Amino acid sequence: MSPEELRDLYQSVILDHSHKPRNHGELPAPCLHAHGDNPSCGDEIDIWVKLDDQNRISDIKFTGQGCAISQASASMMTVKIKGKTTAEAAALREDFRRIVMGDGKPLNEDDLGELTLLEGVQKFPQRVKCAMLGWRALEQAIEGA
Amino acid sequence: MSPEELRDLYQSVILDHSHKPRNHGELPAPCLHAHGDNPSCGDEIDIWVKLDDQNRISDIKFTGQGCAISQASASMMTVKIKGKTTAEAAALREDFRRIVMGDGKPLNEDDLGELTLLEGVQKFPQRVKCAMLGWRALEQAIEGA
Amino acid sequence: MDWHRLREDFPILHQEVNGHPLIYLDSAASSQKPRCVIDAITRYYERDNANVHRALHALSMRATDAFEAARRTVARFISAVTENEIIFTRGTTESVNLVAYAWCGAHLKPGDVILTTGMEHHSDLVPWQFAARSTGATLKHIPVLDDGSLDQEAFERLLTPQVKLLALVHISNSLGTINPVREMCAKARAVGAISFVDAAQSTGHIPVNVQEIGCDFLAFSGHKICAPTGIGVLYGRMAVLEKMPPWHGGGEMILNVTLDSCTYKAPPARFEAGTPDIAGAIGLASAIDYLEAIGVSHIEQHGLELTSHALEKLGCIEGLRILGPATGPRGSLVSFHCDFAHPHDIVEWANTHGIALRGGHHCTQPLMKRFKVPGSTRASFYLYNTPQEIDQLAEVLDSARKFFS
Amino acid sequence: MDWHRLREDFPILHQEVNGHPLIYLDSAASSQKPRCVIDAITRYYERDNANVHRALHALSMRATDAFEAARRTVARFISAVTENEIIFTRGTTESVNLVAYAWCGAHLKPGDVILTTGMEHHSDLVPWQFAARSTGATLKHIPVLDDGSLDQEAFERLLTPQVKLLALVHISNSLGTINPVREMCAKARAVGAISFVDAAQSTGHIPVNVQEIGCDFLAFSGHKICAPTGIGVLYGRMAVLEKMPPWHGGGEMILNVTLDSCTYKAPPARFEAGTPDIAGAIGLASAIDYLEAIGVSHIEQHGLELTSHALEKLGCIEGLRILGPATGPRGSLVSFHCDFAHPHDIVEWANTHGIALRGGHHCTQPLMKRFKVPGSTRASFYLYNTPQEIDQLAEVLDSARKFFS
Ligand SMILES: Cc1ncc(COP(=O)(O)O)c(C=O)c1O
Ligand SMILES: Cc1ncc(COP(=O)(O)O)c(C=O)c1O
Repeated sequence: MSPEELRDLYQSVILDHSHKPRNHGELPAPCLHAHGDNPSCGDEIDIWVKLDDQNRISDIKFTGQGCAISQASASMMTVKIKGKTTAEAAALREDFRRIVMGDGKPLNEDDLGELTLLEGVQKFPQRVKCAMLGWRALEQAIEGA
Repeated sequence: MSPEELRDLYQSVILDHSHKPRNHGELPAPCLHAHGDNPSCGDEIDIWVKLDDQNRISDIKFTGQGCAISQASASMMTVKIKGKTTAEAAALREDFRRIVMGDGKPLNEDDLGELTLLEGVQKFPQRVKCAMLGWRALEQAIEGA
Repeated sequence: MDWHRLREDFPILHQEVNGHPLIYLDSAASSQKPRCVIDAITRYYERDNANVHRALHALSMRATDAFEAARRTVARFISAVTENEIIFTRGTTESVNLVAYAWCGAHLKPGDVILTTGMEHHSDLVPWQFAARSTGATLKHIPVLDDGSLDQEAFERLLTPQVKLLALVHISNSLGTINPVREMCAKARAVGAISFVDAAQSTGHIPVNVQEIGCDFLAFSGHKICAPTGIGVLYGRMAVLEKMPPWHGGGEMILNVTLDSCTYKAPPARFEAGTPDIAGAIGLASAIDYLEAIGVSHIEQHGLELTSHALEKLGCIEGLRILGPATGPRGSLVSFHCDFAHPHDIVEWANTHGIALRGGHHCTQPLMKRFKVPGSTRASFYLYNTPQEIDQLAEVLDSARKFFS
Repeated sequence: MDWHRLREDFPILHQEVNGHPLIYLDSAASSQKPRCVIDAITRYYERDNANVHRALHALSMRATDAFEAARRTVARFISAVTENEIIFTRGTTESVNLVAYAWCGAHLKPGDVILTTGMEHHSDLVPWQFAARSTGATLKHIPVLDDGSLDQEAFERLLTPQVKLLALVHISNSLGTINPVREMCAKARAVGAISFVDAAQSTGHIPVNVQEIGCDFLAFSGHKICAPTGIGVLYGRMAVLEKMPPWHGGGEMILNVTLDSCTYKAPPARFEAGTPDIAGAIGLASAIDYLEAIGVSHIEQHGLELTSHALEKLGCIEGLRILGPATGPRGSLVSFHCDFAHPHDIVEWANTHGIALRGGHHCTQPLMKRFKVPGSTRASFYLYNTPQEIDQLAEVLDSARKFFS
């Protein structure tokens, strides 16, 4: 890893999200909830989601602890996902997975917006799980619905 | 090992004892008995001993199965030991141990007689246990008395 | 295949023993290692060594990648569905014990039957004795016929619905018998029993495919297939592994631990507590690559040729009786009894002539009793052996006959 | 001692990682191997490899002799009374499990107490949880004080006559605490309890003498003391081993086997079923010879110097809090928490600068909870590390602070 790649991984936007996570906290019941963790490194995310009657994510919050990547990624996800339908969220998730794993081009690159800043994770395969942790918890919360 | 050393190990006298073991068989009770084996190679010796009232070995027999060395050594031992006191047998045992292990000079080399033919075992350390098996069983039988 | 040139890959073979070129005929006990395997170990320690898992620094990532790649290599080698069905152990013995403790402990009760055979290696027998004793299950044995095969009629009779586990050796290390594991595992499955195959003598000698065999568990040892000592494999079908509790407790097999309890990871991690033999696994993968480059079916063919040559040559020696199947396919070993000398005297004699044989009960005492021999002498072959070596063996055995008679 | 020149013995250290010379500060997870150990393995496979025991041919005799000589080397190294008190295992984890299954299974009953501590590695905790669950015994824990030491008053309170086994770590892999094992084992003995010492982090770092410690069992891993992966040791006092039933069943641990039962050999064979990691044991002996040639007390001194240097340098970094004892002797490692970044971010940052650290719970989840940290970052040292490397570490940590704050 070069210092540039490391700086890419930890861009100021990402560090900003990790220091000041957006949508931090819990939602009152009734809502969807899931807990995700990476046993291998101890990162944890709890996610709370409210769906409206059109399957639109009307509200989302999270708490957690772990590395800058896992926490920033979850924070950025909540910002991006609020107001989207669950189908749109699933499409975003797949595109996001592609850019962090370097596994093919995203289908709708433009939609990703700020999330593309996490592309640097590609160079750090062992951090993919960190970047995906929030998204895994989101999927679990929605599928548990 | 050279062929000569091997021939030394398996001299004709030794092979003769292994093919035609002397004092082969069992003694009727009452008598002393012990079973000895080398679990690592499966050799077995059963030994029966009769002591008179002066602690003299008035009769001795053995059965067993195993390699030429273990069976010949037991056979040669029975021949040598018959009529000896248990103290004399213990002294012989120690001298025999010295020659098969190459561990110092025997105290009464002359007493050993034919048993010195097993000196070749020195060059085959893994066979020492075979040569000693009958003697171990004898000791056990007498100590058990 | 140039089998003579292949010998160049094995540094150990090029030495003299007691003034004679070494003829190593003890591969069923442990095989020799090709240069590439030795180099893989050296390279690992010189470049990549670190503890695996929780890997975030360069060396530990490289070590983890190589270790997990080794698992995939093993999975491909025996056709497991996923690499998560591959558990690294010290060897066949530990693999049997793992199942005997973890699976039997969780699934057996009094009245249940563990069915095994009269030709098992102690390592595939004693652990089942322990499991039977601790669970109250009964241990039964399929008898061995005079020709060294299993009594299939008795098997059918013994295979009642009480049988919960069938454990059997693929190729007998004492007789060379190749058991019909595929048919027998299928019959076991038909009564609802799971099956365990001891493939210590078959893996790396003949193609071993867990899908085709249809077993639930299969075990083998690295050191017998050109890999380092200290590493072996337990294959387990995922559906069975998932329901199996852990055995060894410790680091890396747990998810969450409090002072009083813990939760477990999914297989295979659940069954690999503590730091594994990382270099051993990497060496095993290198050995498998080596064997696959030659082709296991070529190795099988070579083994068959050596064995039939040995049966022919040794069969001519007066007073020498061969144990095990007289005809048909056979593992690459020949076990025999000599009426002119005890196995240890034969082995000693052979050693003086540079030939490494093994004599004794070969960890199959019940089988030796069955054949009423105190032990046998065994010559076992692998890819680096040649017909010329067997000719030498026959000559030396004949000289032993003359000497000892 | 020329510590800089000694680095030449370790081939792996002379490489660049991400454009920087490698600084390996993860020896508490696994140590690097000197050339002589790598060569011992190579030499074994190139000259002497064969299966051990029942040895009658030249290679198997040489392999057996080397393997049993390794046992004597280990016995001498930790001052066991006889080499028969040395059991070869895969590592510390397997050693703990052996005792947890074999000793606890035979000796514990409901009402009995296993006493351990709040700072155990999962490998010295989970097996006792299993043993407690299967025997009905209760598991209790000596609490850890804020300074990283054990609460000795609580220990005295907890040490009732119900305590049958005390299991404790010699040097904590997370805190660096050195526990007063000698005094604690003596107190355990006074109430009739046996003692188990997890010496994974102390062996090869400070002199370890089982007579002086007065423990009944002691365990360590080869891979942490310059030896190969896959080999470890369980020391057991003979009087205790003799009364302990076997655990793994299989070849080489039995005396006589029938189809339905078997009798066992004396220790250590009773506890070593199957083919052992022969090359691993030989590599371990070579590592011990290497460490002894340098002198373990010199290594201890070097470790103390490195650690106090690290405590001083790292102590100056703002927002970095050191876990474990602030003063007094300490294992050669420093664990810390940074308020400016998560351990994994620190480890990642260090790796980019060529430094190998470990971050996480270090297999001590309960201890992390005790100190209310999700994990820590750990720099651990061994004989090949230098003060200059620690200066580099301090610089890189300070740059991380600036970057992440
Ligand atoms: C058929 C069979 N099963 C099990 C074993 C035990 O293997 P290991 O000693 O490698 O655990 C052997 C090897 O001797 C064997 O031949
Ligand atoms: C204190 C302690 N105990 C036990 C272990 C487990 O050792 P291994 O993984 O070699 O079995 C370790 C190593 O991580 C340790 O540091």
